Amino acid sequence: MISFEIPDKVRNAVTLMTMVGENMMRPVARYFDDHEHEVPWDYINMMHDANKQMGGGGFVPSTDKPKKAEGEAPKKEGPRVAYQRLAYSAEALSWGDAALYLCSPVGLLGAAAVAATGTPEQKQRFLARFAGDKPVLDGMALTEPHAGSAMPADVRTTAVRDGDSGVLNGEKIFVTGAHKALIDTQGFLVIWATIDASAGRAGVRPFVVEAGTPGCTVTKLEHKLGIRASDTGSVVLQDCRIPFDNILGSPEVEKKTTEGFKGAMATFDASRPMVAASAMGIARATLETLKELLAQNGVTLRTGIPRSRMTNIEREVADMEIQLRSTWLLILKSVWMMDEKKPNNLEASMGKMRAGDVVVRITQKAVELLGPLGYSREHLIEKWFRDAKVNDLYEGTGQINRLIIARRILGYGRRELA
Amino acid sequence: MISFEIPDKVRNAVTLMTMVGENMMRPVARYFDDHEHEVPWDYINMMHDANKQMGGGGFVPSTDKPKKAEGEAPKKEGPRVAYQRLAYSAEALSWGDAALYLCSPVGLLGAAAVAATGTPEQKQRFLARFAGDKPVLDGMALTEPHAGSAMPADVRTTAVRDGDSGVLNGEKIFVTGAHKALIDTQGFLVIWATIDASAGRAGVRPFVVEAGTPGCTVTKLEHKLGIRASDTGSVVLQDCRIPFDNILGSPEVEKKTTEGFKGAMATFDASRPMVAASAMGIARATLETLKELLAQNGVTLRTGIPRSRMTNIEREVADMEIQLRSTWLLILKSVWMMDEKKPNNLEASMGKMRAGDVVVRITQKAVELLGPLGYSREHLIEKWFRDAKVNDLYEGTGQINRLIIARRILGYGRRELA
Amino acid sequence: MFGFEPNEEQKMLVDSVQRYALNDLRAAAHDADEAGELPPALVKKGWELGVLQASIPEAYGGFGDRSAVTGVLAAEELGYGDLTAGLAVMAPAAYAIPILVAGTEEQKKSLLPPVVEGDWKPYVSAFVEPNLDFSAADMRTTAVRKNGSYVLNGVKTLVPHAANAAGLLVYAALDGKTQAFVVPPKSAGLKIGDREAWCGLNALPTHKLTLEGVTVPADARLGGDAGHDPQPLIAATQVAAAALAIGLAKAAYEYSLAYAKDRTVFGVPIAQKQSLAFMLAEMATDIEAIRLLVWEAAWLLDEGKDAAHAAQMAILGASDTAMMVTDRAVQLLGGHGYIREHPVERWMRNGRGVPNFPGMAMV
Amino acid sequence: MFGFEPNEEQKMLVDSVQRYALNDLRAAAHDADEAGELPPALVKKGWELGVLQASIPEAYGGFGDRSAVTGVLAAEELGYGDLTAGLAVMAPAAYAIPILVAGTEEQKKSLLPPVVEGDWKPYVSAFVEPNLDFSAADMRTTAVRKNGSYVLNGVKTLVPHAANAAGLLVYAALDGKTQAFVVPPKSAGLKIGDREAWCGLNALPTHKLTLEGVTVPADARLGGDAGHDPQPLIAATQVAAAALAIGLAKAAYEYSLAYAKDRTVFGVPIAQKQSLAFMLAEMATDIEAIRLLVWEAAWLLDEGKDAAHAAQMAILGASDTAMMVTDRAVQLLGGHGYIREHPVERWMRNGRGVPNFPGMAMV
Repeated sequence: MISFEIPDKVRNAVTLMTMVGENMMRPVARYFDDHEHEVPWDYINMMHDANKQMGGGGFVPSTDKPKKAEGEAPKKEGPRVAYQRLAYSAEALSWGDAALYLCSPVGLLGAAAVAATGTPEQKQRFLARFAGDKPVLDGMALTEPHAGSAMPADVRTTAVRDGDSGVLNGEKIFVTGAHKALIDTQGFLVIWATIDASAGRAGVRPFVVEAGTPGCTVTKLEHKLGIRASDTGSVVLQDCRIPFDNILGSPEVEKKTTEGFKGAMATFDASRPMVAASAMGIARATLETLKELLAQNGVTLRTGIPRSRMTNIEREVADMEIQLRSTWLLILKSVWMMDEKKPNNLEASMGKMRAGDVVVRITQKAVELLGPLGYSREHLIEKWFRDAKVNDLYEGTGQINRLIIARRILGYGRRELA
Repeated sequence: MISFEIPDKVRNAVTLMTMVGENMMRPVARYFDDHEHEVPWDYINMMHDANKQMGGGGFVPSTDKPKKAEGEAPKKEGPRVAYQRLAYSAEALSWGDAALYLCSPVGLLGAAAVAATGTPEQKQRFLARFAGDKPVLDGMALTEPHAGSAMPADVRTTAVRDGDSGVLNGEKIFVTGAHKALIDTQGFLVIWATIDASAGRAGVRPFVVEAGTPGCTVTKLEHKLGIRASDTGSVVLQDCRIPFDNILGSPEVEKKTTEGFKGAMATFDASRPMVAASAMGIARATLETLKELLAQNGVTLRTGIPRSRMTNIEREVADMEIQLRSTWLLILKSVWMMDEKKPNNLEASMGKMRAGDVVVRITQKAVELLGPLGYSREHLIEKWFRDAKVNDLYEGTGQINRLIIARRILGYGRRELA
Repeated sequence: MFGFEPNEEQKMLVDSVQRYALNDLRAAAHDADEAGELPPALVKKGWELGVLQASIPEAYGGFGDRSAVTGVLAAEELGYGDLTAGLAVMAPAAYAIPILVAGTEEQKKSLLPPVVEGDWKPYVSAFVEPNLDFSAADMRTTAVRKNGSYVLNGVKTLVPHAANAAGLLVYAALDGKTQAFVVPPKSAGLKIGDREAWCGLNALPTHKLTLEGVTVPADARLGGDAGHDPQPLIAATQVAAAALAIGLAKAAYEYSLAYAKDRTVFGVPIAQKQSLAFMLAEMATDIEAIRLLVWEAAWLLDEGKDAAHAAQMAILGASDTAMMVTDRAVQLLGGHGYIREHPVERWMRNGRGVPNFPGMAMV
Repeated sequence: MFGFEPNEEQKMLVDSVQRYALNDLRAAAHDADEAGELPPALVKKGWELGVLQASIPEAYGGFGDRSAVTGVLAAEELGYGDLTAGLAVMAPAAYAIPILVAGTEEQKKSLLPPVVEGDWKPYVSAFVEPNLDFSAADMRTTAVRKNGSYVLNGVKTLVPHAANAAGLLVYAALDGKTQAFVVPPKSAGLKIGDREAWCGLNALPTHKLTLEGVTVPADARLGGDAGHDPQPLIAATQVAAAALAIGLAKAAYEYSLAYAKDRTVFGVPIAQKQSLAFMLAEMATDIEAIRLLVWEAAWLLDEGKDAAHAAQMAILGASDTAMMVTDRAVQLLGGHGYIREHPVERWMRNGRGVPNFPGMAMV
């Protein structure tokens, strides 16, 4: 069926997250931009409490999430909308503030990886902590110093089996939230490492490394253009010993085959729409604020007129609306496919690529259209422009996503299209 | 010195060509678009007469062009502006009609190749005919059926030396003006062939094949989107025997070295600005007519206001003006470099690439901005849109030119960037 | 509940229209474009797929209920086959759907059966006007009440088959509000101009229509004395044109993708070049995203919600997509893209006109 | 005669400014941006290159004649080094050049020597206004004649060093026409706001300036009673900002090109990827083309011809180029582009502001 009716469950989440965004995030967004690396504990604690009150499962969908109180009747299962709700929540919180959103102790990219590819036992073990006493953050560590962008196939960090342990060695850079996951809270990172360097991409797997594990240190925090409330760290793994069954997925993933690699890669089909949704939140905040500032400054936006009668500003705003809505629908489709358990690899990459383009374009145009108001730190527009750009860079640049899409539609592998 | 003063000689040429464009080309432009493959003899004969009256040297610059009457005092040599005049002439005639311009019996791409790389003897032999009794057209044949676009390095047509003769075998497609050069007039084509198929690009050279040469036949005329007054033919060479010294250039070009190839390639540094200039003529015609049609329909274009106060149409027109002028200046610089005998390979490709982009964008936008008026065959706008697109395709697509520019600025060869 | 998949009934319809699009429309499009006319049997066969008939209830001669969503699914396939023929096949919808949506019971009863019963007949609408800033909500053609009648004055363009129309629906501004009127083709004061010539749409005869004091009775106004809200009609024709445009874009995308995989330079398919492969990736993504805008606007129409903004986004987005994608398709074919042997130049010519086509079809 | 090559004198100047740009400005830019201030010695050294002094005739304390072409050549190099510092070094030109161009003989004699003799001092201009549709030809700040004086009211923004200005040139609309007035920095009614914070330009202190009934004598108006044509001044400041922007774009282009050649993925430099190599090709071409627009506008100014349209094309084109090129430079660096260790994010932040910078420098 074709329908664009937002499910009630999702609508309620949006209402809640919008309240959080408006009241808890917008008022402090500028402060944490000005105070890079200061931890927004108020926001983190508030979100942790809210999450616990909502059942504590975190945001990440998992059919195996901690059970409700014993004896409670299982809820009648309606249509699955967990990923749809997740995307809407990421969007609404990023509408509040994308940098603070990345500090949410509710399960982000690391948790998404666990949820997408972990065994029931792993999901229980790693996701339960989001419902614990203290807030916990997570993250995903993929990029390494030698590689340009997130390239799973080019991982040099090694994981060597030693009995029941795995021993990790290597260095990760550009790890979003590394410090908060490993130092500020008792969280975890999903770290990509190769179980067989000679096997190329076929040997690459995700491992969970928990806070406090000896041999795992955060060595550097980056000073960034934007999303400054979120730390971006370097992580060095030196003989870092973890239980080997922290390798995410069923036992088969230990086989050094391309199939095992592909299974592990499914994590990106879940994480890309989250990143894309976050980008959309920034874009929507920018478009709404642009309209407000225009109205405050006496610029009227007429509707229902053809392009040939529009002003330049009207035309730019109309284009933004088209880009925003069409991209959001594309992302929605990709998470609907997740919920429906349909393969969504192509749609997830399309949504991520387009979201990166669109959020950059909308925020840059907004700065420009607003002249001195757009360029000034008196308003958040310039901050959103700085925050936005990361979405075209992290979790796969626009170019990487184009590559993925192109290979898919052409039926090509790395050999044909590099 | 930095100066943007148009030289008198060039200004006079523009005045003349504009008159031709206005009186001889615009009135029949639609007719010859509707009657594909009909030869515009009136235009051809008129241009031939005009050319003879101006000295008969054709448009192509050549310091070795046929001398004036004996005994006449040599003119004092001023600054060289021959290529600047050529570019302005191509622009002004294409402003009249780009399809008819391609039927000008004054020396076009084939003549440009002769002028750029021929020996004095060759220039005399091949260029003199433009001053003869009857009009003569010329062309250049590069593309072959197996290759996507004009790729000199991928030529399979062979030229085998047999005593003083060369014997050509192969097939060329998309030869602009093939029928007019070989069948309708006693003209010539510059045909690229390899003197050593095993040598790759190092063996590729330009040869002059004259009308009436046995073994050279025009086998097909294409039905095209635009520039319909100009024929586009396929040419089959079957044991086509020509004097071997029809190979363009000094004897060294016969050496099968990359140097020889590079020398021959210099022809493109002269021909690309001509193509780019022609594109600019279409773009300027479109922009001017767009403004006229807007004015006739009561749409006022204000000037001197910031973008934030512009209408959408004003902004589009302002952008067109920026694109048009900046691209034209870039082309002018590239021909000024030709006249100054400075290497202009990078600038020639930049001008061609940008001209292709700009003429396509301006003509497409004009069709759009004018609504039903732009789409209708009552005006020439839709024709110019169709004519324009060829400029992003022939004589090297936009992609090929990007490749050339990128190799240049990166210092890469084919090995590094393919 | 979100849903992004046509239901079974819609899938069956899409399949049958797609077969027609690929087997019949594609095969005929080149020659029709060159000859300047569509084979009548081709249009008849498309008509017999029953897309419009299935939108008209039995009470009015059809056999189903209108669904704009189903309509855009079908329209995309027609555009995928050949936009020109698609406009021809759908032309009667631009006459019938407004009557269905905005007509009085009596208008529906009397006007709809002749359209949907029997063969395709040129029931068409006169909507677009020959000014560059044409606006559906602010037309220059006027309707004035006079002695219980309406008097129409103005000029229309892009009226398909106007010279032999079986029925005409003319849009005009009545007190500044766009209203539709059923105008008998032989009305006094109605002048049919010569056949128009466009950049594309060569196979579809369209004409200028000049109305000089054309007088129609009061009940010729859709909705009778009360008239009708023009917005849902404007939205419905915008999404119809948008869906045709998406189909056209998809055709150009698929053709150029196949070409790029097939065509080799130096022994390597050109699709293996990042610059071309990335173009294709962007084309695919744009089509996918904008298609969803079109679906959403159609869904809003079916839900009876305000679709005005969504429909405008859909037609603007689909126009831009059609123009971008067809231009790139030509580019991907290189010199071959410029030759009329390949369909991409035709798709580019047709695609450039999309912003002007609302009013010519409806869902 | 066309000519596209600086003369010998210009080449020497360009060389020396470029050395300063690369050796001094580049080296200092990161720390200055983080600290929010430029080392005074840095600005002093730039001043001592004598770009402005060489534009002012000896009669007024300088040692040359103004050439806008020479000015844009120098400005490009300053922008190539660091746009923020470039604006600081050139700030006194925004005060002095208008006086030279539009001032009475007496104004030139009295006002210019203090500027160009001796060290850099914050002689600045107040031009931009804090409204989104600011227009140089239609300012909101007003000047009204009253009792042989002019009374100024309005708000200005982006006034560099306003807090310690040695001299101020304020633009205001007099009967709807933009005119410049020399305003003593300590005038009654002149309020200097707190230091402004922007997306970029962190190292340059700028302030809002509120004028509430600021009264200046009649001879404070440039050109005296007759006033002056504002267009050549507006054009001269537009081309100055445009030249700075081209320099900034060139810096970002060169840096990202070098990075792309150096950076390898799977052992291959990323510059060997068509998608990135083609980006660079387009960046290089845009810079080259738009630079020529800037040159032409400057040449028209020097020739005394109407440069209004050319200068507007130059600033619009250069703004767009700076924004496109710096965004792509960040993109070419991938994640590293987002880190403040590399200059490209700073260039992007500074580049985004270019449309607002006319008025802050002049050639």
